Amino acid sequence: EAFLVAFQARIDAEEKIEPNDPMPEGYRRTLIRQIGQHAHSEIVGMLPEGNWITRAPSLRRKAALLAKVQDEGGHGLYLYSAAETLGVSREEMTEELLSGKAKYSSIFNYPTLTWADIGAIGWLVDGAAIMNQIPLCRCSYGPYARAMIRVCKEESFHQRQGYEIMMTLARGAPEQKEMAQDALNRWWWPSLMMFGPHDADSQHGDQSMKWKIKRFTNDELRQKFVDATVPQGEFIGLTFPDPELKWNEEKGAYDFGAIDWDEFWRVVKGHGPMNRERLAARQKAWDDGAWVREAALAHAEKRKARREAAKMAAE
Amino acid sequence: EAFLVAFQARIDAEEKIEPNDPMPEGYRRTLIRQIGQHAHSEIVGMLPEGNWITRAPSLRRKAALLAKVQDEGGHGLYLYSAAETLGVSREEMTEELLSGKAKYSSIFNYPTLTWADIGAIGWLVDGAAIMNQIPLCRCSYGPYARAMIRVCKEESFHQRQGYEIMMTLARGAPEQKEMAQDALNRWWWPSLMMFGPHDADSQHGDQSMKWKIKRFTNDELRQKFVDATVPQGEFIGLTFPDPELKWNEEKGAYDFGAIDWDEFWRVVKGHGPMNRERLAARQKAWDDGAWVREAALAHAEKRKARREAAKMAAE
Amino acid sequence: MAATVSREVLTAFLLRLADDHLVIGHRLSEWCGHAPMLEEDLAMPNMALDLIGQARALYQYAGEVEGKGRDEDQIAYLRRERDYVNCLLAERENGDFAHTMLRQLYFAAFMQPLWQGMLSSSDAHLAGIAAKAEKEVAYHVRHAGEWVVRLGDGTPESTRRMRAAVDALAPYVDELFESDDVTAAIVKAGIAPDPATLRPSFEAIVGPIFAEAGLEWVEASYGQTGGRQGRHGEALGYLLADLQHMQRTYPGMVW
Amino acid sequence: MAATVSREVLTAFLLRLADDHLVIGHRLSEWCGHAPMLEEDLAMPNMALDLIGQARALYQYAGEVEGKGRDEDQIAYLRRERDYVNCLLAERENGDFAHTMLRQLYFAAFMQPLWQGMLSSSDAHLAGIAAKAEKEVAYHVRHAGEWVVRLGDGTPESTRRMRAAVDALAPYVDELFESDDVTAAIVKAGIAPDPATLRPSFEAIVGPIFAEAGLEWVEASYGQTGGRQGRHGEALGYLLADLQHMQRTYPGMVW
Repeated sequence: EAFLVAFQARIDAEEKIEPNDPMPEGYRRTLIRQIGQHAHSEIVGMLPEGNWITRAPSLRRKAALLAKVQDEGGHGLYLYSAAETLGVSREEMTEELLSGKAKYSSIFNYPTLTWADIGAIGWLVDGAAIMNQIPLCRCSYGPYARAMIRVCKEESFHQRQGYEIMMTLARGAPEQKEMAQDALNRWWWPSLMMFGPHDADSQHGDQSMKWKIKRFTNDELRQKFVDATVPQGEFIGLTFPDPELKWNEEKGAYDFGAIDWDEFWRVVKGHGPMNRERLAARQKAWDDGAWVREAALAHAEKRKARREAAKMAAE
Repeated sequence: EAFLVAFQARIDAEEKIEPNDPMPEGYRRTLIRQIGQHAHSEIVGMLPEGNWITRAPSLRRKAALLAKVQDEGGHGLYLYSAAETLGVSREEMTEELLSGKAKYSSIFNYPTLTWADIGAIGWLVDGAAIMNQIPLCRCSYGPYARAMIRVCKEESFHQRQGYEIMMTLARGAPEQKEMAQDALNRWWWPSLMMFGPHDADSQHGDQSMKWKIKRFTNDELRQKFVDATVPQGEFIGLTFPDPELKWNEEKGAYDFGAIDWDEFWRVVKGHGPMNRERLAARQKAWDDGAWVREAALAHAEKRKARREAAKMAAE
Repeated sequence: MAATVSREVLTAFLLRLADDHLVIGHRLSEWCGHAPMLEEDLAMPNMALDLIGQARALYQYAGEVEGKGRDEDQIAYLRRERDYVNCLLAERENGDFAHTMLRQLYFAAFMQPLWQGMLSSSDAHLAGIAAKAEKEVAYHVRHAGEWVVRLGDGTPESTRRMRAAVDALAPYVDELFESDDVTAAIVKAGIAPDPATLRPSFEAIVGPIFAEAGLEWVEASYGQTGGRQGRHGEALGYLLADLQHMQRTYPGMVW
Repeated sequence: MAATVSREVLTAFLLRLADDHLVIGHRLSEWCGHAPMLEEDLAMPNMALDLIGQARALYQYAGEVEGKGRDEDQIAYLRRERDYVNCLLAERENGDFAHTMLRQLYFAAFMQPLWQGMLSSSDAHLAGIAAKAEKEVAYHVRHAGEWVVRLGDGTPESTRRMRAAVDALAPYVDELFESDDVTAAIVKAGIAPDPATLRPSFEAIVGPIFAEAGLEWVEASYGQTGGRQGRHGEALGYLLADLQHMQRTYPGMVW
């Protein structure tokens, strides 16, 4: 129909769609799903990293980790706000997260076992996130694009910080180097899985590309990530846990081994090592906090009533 | 009246009073209070020691501490049973503990700050307890006397074990010796307070002596404890935190400094460092366990009903 | 004559068992002074004591077999988190009393046939450890089993909690029965039965208890695994921080 | 000219402040990812970050003053429990959100006049630390104070919890205002105000907040004390086991 054609024309002309603009229901739904998922990932992502705040090995690292986790909360906040412009409330999104209806990045269903995991998450997980997110700064939906600009700036700082942790470990004592290598071994494949299924198996890909919500396919982004990351790891003397990983001169990019999609789907479907615990932690925070949220609301209403009574009396 | 005279005659003849024997209400009340207090002390006493089970410095010490804490639970059990022979239920006693109506040994309102405190508790607190308890093995009330025989045997094992921990520390590295000395500094005066107020200020003393519930006064027992303990401490090279402590050749016993009775009464009245936490921990265990106790009861009733139904059917 | 195994393999096998016992014993001991009734304030440290005792026997023997002069405490306290090889079940947090008792039942129902199988171990030392442990584990099965029955068939509240425990622990059962090169070599040498063969015995213990408790068995769609390779949950690190605190803070001292 | 203080006295004073900030910052950071609402998942790490930052500045300076070549991490991580000299308030466990916010209000309302007093410290370095911290603590007073008002004057449930927090923390207030030889020397040298003189300022902050929250002040019959002599509660040991875990396990490494 004409509306869809006109809408697509705006997209093709690289115009930004804004909250009050008309938009196809599918576009709105796709964005709500994607932004919500992205926001949830930031929130759930606080847990594996938060796990090492009290045990950070130096005060400097403790402060940096606190700041990072705080940033993630902040990203969650911008993203929920961006989603709210599409007519969905933070409560609704939270309930979808807790009920398991909404997803979050599966990588956070792996545990952080050692301090090096904090480095690996910054380097690999934030690194992969940035690959996904940089193109989103040009996403057709204005509020999302603008939120991503701010997010990307901070994420790239986190990525450098994570890499610096890995470098410090890799150049440290043998136990530290071993810790760094072990973290890379455990986080490498899940990081590659962060880009989602192969393009051929991806259900949301084509339409999102057309609407310029996405600008690169999963496989394109994954390849970029591998190409950017492998030299970084090699530079600090770490080995990637993939015997098939090697530079392919011809294609000017790395070849790499097959991803274990069974594992991917198992974790997506809720059977990763930490799925239950992550949701349980968020559920507990939500339930334990109910009385606080209710009190804040009740207090705000009392204040308002008092102000109005005072105004009436003054009139 | 004649009954009281006859009762006192039995006591004076060193006859044991048994549960079904007639006894003055005051005798019964005094025993219930004292046995209950004693039982509660065993139960609350599990907390300061339990605090170091997960952090015990060696597996051997961990096992010994577990066994000790278990023994204390056992003592609590015998003592509650002894009190039950006087017509009070464990539930009633527990409620009196939790409401603050019944007391327990004030010494457990001090925190265990280091591993050496486990040694100090065994050596000093169990040592003081034994001084109190050995005469109770000849207490006029049979069930209490018999419970105490068993308790004393185990306590004296705990006392030796505690002393052995202190000896190991005192003969260990400088940090260990310092830890042992620090524990002695903190636990010495509270141990002396365990014997209660001076005889002149003691409210229950005389009648209890007459009824042979007690056989020595508070001050007599305290002196015995000091005389037994000081040489043990000196033998392992520790210093008692009392500049007035010295051997008095003439009286054949140690002189020692004045006890801070303000502190004693403050802790008795609920203002020691750990009073609130100890009761809160017991309250929480009791509340959290309510559904378990109810389930056990409900299950027992279901079983009984089923057995009876089966019997009826068989008849 | 049975095949023999290398020191390394036997040490690896012993450490798995020892870590299982240390870690689940640690968890049980966390209840100390906080149990729902006085009888359990006795029973739980009692079981913990058995478990720590079994762990000690296994660590001591592992130290001998390893031949590097490490004593029980050096092995128990001075490894890094990734070097602990306990099963994930053992490290699961206590949760409520239903959860703790079910965890104990599962572990005991796995260990009972394993200890029984080791009574006739080709390794005489291990057979000796098994002879003592086998009596102790029978009590654990009985005690934990009785509670699973009481709580499963108690009040609606206790039934709800018991079912939640069954659900929560379901993913941690399969790992107990895993076989690998280590267990294969141990089996071949007649040292211990193959864990994979113990499942029927486990079910023969747990099945009747569940039946009496009115509980339904929950099969996990995917079992969690990794403990034997030192890939643990996030809770183990905190457990180890407490466990190791003294030994790490005061290295090389005698206690 | 003001009297001067020995290295030992100034170090002792700095360590008290630094330990206060490290420990209460640690407690706040335990909330990370578990707050009642997303805004607090931002605000609590934010305050913790301020507190850890202040602790770092104080430890670094303490290390310089002490002159034994210890850096911030060696001082923060490598002392024994009895050597930590934080006030007991700082180490109290989080409890519920009301309890945490009230603890934070008390601490901030004590620190705000102390930092303000140190703005004109005879010790220029400390005055510099105070200049930054004084701005940060003003936010903590405001943020925690707003929550005390909201919860005190919110629902019956929140009022009940807030009152319980007031009751639970009452015994830990007086210790903040203790003076001793160390503070006397510090005052004499014009380095910082006497804690004992800060009580009116504390009350001027907390009083109006309590009034708005509808809370009554609870005077403890006996205040708890001992933190400045390293006599802590039982919870601090576990906090330190976590805090120190890495530094103790991997001694002497750079992170």
